[in-house]
Amino acid sequence: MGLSRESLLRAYRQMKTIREFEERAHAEIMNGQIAGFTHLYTGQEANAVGVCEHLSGSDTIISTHRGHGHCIARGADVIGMMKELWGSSEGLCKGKGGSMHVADIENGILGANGIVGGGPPISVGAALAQKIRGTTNVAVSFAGDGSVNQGTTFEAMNLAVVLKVPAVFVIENNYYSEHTNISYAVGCDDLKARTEAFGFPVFVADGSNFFDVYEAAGKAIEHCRQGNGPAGIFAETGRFHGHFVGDPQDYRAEGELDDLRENSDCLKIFRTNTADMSEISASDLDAIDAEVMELIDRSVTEAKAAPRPTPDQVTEDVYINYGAA
Amino acid sequence: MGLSRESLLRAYRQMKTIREFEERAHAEIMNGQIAGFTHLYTGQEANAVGVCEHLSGSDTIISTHRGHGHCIARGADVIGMMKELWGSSEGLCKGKGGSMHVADIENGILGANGIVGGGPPISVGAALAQKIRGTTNVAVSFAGDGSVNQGTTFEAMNLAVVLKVPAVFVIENNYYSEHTNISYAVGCDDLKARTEAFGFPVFVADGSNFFDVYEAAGKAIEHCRQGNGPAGIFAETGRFHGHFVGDPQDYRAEGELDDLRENSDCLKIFRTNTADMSEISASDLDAIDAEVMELIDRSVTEAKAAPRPTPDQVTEDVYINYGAA
Amino acid sequence: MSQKTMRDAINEALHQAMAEDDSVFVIGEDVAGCNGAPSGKVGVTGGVFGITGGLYEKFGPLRCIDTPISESAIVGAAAGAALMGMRPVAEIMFADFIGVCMDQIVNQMGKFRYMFGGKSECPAVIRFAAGGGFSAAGQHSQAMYQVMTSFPGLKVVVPSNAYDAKGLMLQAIADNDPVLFFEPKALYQVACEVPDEMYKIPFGEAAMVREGDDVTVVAFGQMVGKAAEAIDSLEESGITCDLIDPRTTSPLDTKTILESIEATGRLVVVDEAPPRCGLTTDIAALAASKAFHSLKAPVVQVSAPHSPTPFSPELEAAYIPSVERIVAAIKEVTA
Amino acid sequence: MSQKTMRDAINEALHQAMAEDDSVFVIGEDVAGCNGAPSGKVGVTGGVFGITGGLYEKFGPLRCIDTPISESAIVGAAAGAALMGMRPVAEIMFADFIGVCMDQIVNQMGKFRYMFGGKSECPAVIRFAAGGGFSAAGQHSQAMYQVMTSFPGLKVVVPSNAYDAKGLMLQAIADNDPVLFFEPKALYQVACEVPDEMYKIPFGEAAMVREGDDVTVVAFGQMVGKAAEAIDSLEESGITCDLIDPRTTSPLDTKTILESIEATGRLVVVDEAPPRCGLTTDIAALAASKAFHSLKAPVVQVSAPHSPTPFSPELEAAYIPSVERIVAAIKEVTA
Ligand SMILES: Cc1ncc(C[n+]2csc(CCOP(=O)(O)OP(=O)(O)O)c2C)c(N)n1
Ligand SMILES: Cc1ncc(C[n+]2csc(CCOP(=O)(O)OP(=O)(O)O)c2C)c(N)n1
Ligand SMILES: [Mg+2]
Ligand SMILES: [Mg+2]
Repeated sequence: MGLSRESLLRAYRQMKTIREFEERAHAEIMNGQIAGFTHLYTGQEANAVGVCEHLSGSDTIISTHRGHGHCIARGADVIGMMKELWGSSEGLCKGKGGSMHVADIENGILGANGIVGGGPPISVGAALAQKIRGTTNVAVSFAGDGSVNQGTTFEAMNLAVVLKVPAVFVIENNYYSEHTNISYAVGCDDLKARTEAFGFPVFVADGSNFFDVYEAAGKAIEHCRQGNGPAGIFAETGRFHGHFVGDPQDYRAEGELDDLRENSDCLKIFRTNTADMSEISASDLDAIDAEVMELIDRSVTEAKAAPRPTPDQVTEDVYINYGAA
Repeated sequence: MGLSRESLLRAYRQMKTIREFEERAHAEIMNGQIAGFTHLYTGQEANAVGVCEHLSGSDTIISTHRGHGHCIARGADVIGMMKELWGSSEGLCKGKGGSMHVADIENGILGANGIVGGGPPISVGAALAQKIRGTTNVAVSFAGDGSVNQGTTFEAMNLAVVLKVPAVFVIENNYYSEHTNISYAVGCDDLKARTEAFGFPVFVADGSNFFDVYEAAGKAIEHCRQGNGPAGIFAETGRFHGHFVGDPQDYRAEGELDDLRENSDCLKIFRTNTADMSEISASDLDAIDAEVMELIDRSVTEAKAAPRPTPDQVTEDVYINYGAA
Repeated sequence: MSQKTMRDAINEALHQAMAEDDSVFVIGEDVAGCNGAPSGKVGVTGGVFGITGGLYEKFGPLRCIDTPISESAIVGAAAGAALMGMRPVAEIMFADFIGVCMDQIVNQMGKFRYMFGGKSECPAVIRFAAGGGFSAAGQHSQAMYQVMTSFPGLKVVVPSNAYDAKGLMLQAIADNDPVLFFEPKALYQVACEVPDEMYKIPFGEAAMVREGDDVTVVAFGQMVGKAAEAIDSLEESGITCDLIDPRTTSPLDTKTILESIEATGRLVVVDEAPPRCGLTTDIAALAASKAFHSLKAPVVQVSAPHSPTPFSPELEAAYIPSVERIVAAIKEVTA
Repeated sequence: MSQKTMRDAINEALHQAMAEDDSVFVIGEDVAGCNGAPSGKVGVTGGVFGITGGLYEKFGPLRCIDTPISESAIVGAAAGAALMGMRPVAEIMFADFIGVCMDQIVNQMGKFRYMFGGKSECPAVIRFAAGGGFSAAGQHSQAMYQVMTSFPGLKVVVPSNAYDAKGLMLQAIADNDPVLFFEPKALYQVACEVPDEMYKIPFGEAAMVREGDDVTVVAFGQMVGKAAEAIDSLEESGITCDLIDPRTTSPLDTKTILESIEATGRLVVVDEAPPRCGLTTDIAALAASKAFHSLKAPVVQVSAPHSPTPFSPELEAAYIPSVERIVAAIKEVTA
C-alpha cells in the first residue's frame, strides 16, 4: 500500500478527531448545548478519511446532512466547526449554517447539505470546472444508501458519464435511511450493479477498514484523474448512533450496536492492522489520542466562550451586493 | 400468437388511424390551422398499438408530449382529439389542454404530458391504486429515450419495484431527444441493462413491427398482472417527422428518413406480415384505409366547424369547488 | 373532548378518516417506519414527526406505505392514485423538500383538472411540516405555503391550532381537489381542546380569533398565536384588534378580511415567510385594491427579512417575527 | 448600432462575454445540438429558441455543452462550476421546468452564500424562456419569475426589450451572485436598436419607459410593451402616465416606483402571472405600506386570473392581460 508514516498517523488522527468530535457533540446535544438537527458520523470515519487521504489542492468534496466527518477529513478547522455547531458568529459559517451546512470552500469543502441528493449534481459541476480547466483534480460527492434513490443523484451520475468528468461518487451504505433499511428502500438486489449500469466502475470497500477504503478510493480517484470519466466507491459501514440524536433506533437488531462497536470500529481495526508495522507504534497512536482529546476539549471551551451573533447579522451575506452594481 | 381476426383488424385500424391523424395534423399545422407545440407520432404507431391491444377495462396509460398515438391506441375519441387540437370548446379537454395534454380519464388515459418524465411517477400511483384494490389491472407509462435521464423517471422505476406494483414502463427509443442522439444523452452503453438493473425484467421489441411489440408487451403485462411487480418494454423505433413541426432535422443522416419510411413503416410491415394469413386479406385492410381516411376527414371538418371557447370559460375547471365546501 | 396537541389532533383525523373510508391511505418516508429492518418492528415510527403513528398497526402495509427518499415519486404516486379515485395523504416531511418535487405538485397534480377540461378529479392531500423555530437553518425552515398559494389548481391550508388542524385535515381528505396541508412544526406540541368526534372546517372560511375596533390583524400559521399574544398585551393600552386567521390561503376568505378592514381602517399583516411576493404582500394588496377607501393608515407588513433562515438561535429569533415586532406594528398603524 | 431582435441581442451578449472571459460557458439541452447524431452536424441547433447559436462553432465542446434531459443536474452543474470560479450560463428552456429543478436553484445555489457564512461566491446565470402567447398551455407558458422573486439569495431579471436584454445579460454574467434570467418568449422576435459593443445595465435600476403626471404604471416583461401601447392610446384623452419597467424584480428599484407614486398618487400594476402572491401584489403592497399617504385611489392590479394557462388561442387571449384591460385599469384608477 505504501502509506508513509506521516500518512498513517494523519489518517488515524483524523479518524480519531472525527470520533471524538462526534462523541462530544452527542454529549453536548444531550446537555442541551447545541441547537438544531445534528446527524453524527460516528462509526463511519474510515470512509471519509480513506477517501480524503487521496485529496489535495483543489480537489473538492461535497457532503450530506451527516457531514462533520467528511469536512474534518478534508481539512476543515475543527474549532471553527465546533463554534458553528454552537451557533457562534465565529463559527465556520458565522453561525448561519450550523451542522447541516458546514462548508469551507477555500479548503475544497462545498458543504454539508440538508437535502438528500442535493450534493451530487453540484459535485458534477465542480468536476466539470476541473475538466474545462484541464486539471487532474477530482470532485468527490458523499452520499448515503438512502440518497441513491433521489432523482437528482441518478441525473448526476448519468450526466457525469455523458460529460466524462472526474466525479467520484462515494456511496456509504450504513444500511439505513432514517429508520428504513436498504433492503426495503433500494428495490434491486445489487446496488453496486445498479450504479455501475450507469456506465462507470464502482469499487467496493469495507467501510470500517481505513486501508480497504483507501485502496478502493485510490482506484476510483486514479480512474478519474486519468481522464476516464466518473467512478464510484461503494462502502459498507455502520453508524454507531441513531439517525439523529434522540432516535430510539427501534429498527436495530438486538445486539446490533454492540456488535458494531465491537467488530466494526475503524479505530480498533486500524490499531490491529498497524500492530505489526514498523512505521508506527501503539504509543504513537496513544499520543494522538491524547492530542485529539485535548483539541476537542479546547474546541468546546472556545465554542462556549465564542461571541454570539447579533441581530443585524441576519441580513448580511445574502448577496455579495444587492441593488445597483 | 393467436390474435383473432377482430384483434388484427382493430390493430391495423388503430395504427392507420394514428398515421392519418398525424399526417393530417402535420398538414393543418403547416396551413396555420393548429396553434401551439405539436409533436407527431408518425412512424411509432406499432409501439402504442402493440401495447394497448393488451389493455382493457381500468388498465391505464400515461403518455408524453408525443401523445396522440398513445391516446388513440387506448381508445380516445378521434374527433374529440382533433377538436382539441383545434382548440374548440368541444375538444376532449374543452380546448384547455391542446396537443400536449390530451386526456380521457374515463377511458384509462391519464393524459399526454408536457413535462419530460412527468408521467412515470403518476403511473406508479395508478398502479398502486390497482394493487391496493387487489385488481389485476396494470398502469402503463410511455416514455422516450430522452425521458429516461430525468430523475423523476428513475425514482418511479425504483418506487415501483419497492412497492411491487403493476407498472409497465414502455421506453420508446426513437434515437433522439429533440436534436440529441441517445448515444450522447444516455451515458451507458446499454439502456436496457441500466433499466433492468432497477430490478425488473425488460422485454425488447422491434418498434416498427406490431407483432413484435405485441409479444413483448404481452410478456411484460402478464408479469405485472401476475403480481410480480413492474416490468419494462424497450422498443427501437423511429419518428418520421421532426421533433416538432418545423424542425429542420439537421441531426439526421443522409437518407435516414427515406430509409425509415421505406423499411420501418409499421403499416407496410403489418401488410407483409399478414399477407399469408387466412384471417385477413389485403382488401380488408384497404377497406379500413378508406374508412380511416373518411374518419380523419370528418374529424377535421367537424373540428373546423366546432364551437370556439368563450372568455368566461377561462376560469372554469380550475377547481371542482373553490371557497367554502 | 380533551386537550390534544396538534400532532395528536392530526393523527386522530387520519385514524378516523382511514377507518371511515377504505380509499384513504398514507404514503411517505417512514410513515410506517422500520421497513426491512432487522428488528422487525415495522410501523413503530409513524413518521419522523409522529403524525402517522399507529396507522400501520391499524390499517396494514397497503394503507400505510413507506417509500424510498424519492419525493417526486411520492407525490406522483399520490396524484396517480387520486386520479384513480383513491384518497391518498402523502407526507413530504419538510416543506422545503418541495424543491425536489415541485413539478409533480404544481404542473401535474395542480393542473390535471384544468388541462383535462374539467374531466378529472384528484383528491390527494400532501402534508408538510412547515416554518421555523427549530434552528433547522436554510433548508429545513421555510414556510413555502406562500409560494404554493400562487399556483392555481391547488388548495392551501395552514392551521394555527390543534382544533383547526383536525377539522381542516378531515375537510382536506374529503375534498375532491388537491390540497397542500402545511403544518407549522413549531405548533406540533401545542395543545388545545379538540373534540373526539369527526368534524370538518370548510375551506375559505377565516377564523376570527380576536375581535376589536382599532386594527385588523391578519396572521398565518404559527404567527396567529404570536399575534394573539401581542394583541392581548395591548389590552391595557386600550387598543383592540380583530385578529383574522384565514386558515386556508387558497381559497382565501377575502370577505371576512375586507369587512374587518372596512370597520377598523387599519391593517397589520403577519407572516413568517420573507417579504417579497408572499402573503403579507397579498393581503396588503387586497386592502390597497379593495378596501382602499376604508384605510386610514399605511398597511404594516410584518415578515421575516429577505434572507434565508439562519441557524443560530439568536439569529433565528431575530429572523422570525416576534410578539414585540407585532406589538410595534400595531402601535405604528394606530399612531 | 443596428436593429436586433431580443434573440439576437442575447446571443450577441453570450458571444461577447465568452470571447472576453474564458470562464464563461453555456450548458443545457441542445444548446449546441445534434450531439451524437449521425449527421455529424454538432452545434447547428444553438438551443431550441436559437439563443446559443454559433457558440459551439466558436468556442467548442468544452464551452458549449449539451446535456441529457436532467434539469436538476444542469442547474447543479452550473452551481458547482460557479462555486469553483467559473461563470456558467445554463439554459432551462421553459421556465415551467423549474418544477423539476427548483431545489438546486432555491435551496442550493440561492443559499450557498448565506449558509456558508458569506464565504462563497456562485456567479451562475440560469436562463429561461418565460410567459405566454404561444398557445403552449399549462406546462409551457408560466412566468415563474414572480415565484422566484420570493426566494432570498437569487437575483431575478426580466427584460422587456432587446436593448435591455443584452445589457442585463452582460451584467448577469459579470455579477458574482446567482442570477435567474427570464426571457419573455413572446418578445424573442421583437427588435429594437441595440449597440454592437458591450454594455451593462445595473441591477435594481428601473427604466422609465414613459413619463406622465396622472398615473404610475408598473409593468413587467412582455407587459411593458402592452402597457406602453395602452398609455399611448390614451394620449388624446389627456391622461398621461409614468411607465416603470423594473427590469429586475430582485433587487427591485423601490425608489423609482415610490417617487413616481408620490408624484402621481395613482398606481396600476401589470403582470402576466396569476394574481396571488405575485408581483402585482408585491408592488401594490409596497404602495400601501410606503406610499400610502400619496395614494388618491385604490391600486388597480392587472394580472392573469387564478387559472393555469389555457391552450386555445381565444382562451389564452382572454387570459393574458391585454392592452384593452390595461387601458380600462388606467381609466378606472383615474375615474
Ligand atoms: C430531499 C430530502 N428528503 C428527505 C430528507 C430527510 N432525511 C434526512 S436524512 C434522511 C436519510 C438519509 O439516508 P442516507 O442517504 O442513507 O444517509 P444516512 O442518514 O444513512 O447517512 C432523510 C430521509 C431530506 N433531508 N431531504
Ligand atoms: C422537463 C422537461 N425538459 C425538457 C423538455 C423539452 N422537451 C420536450 S420533448 C423533449 C425531448 C424528449 O425526448 P424523448 O424522451 O426521447 O421523446 P421523443 O421526443 O423522442 O418522443 C424535450 C427535451 C420538457 N418538455 N420537459
Ligand atoms: Mg444510510
Ligand atoms: Mg426520443
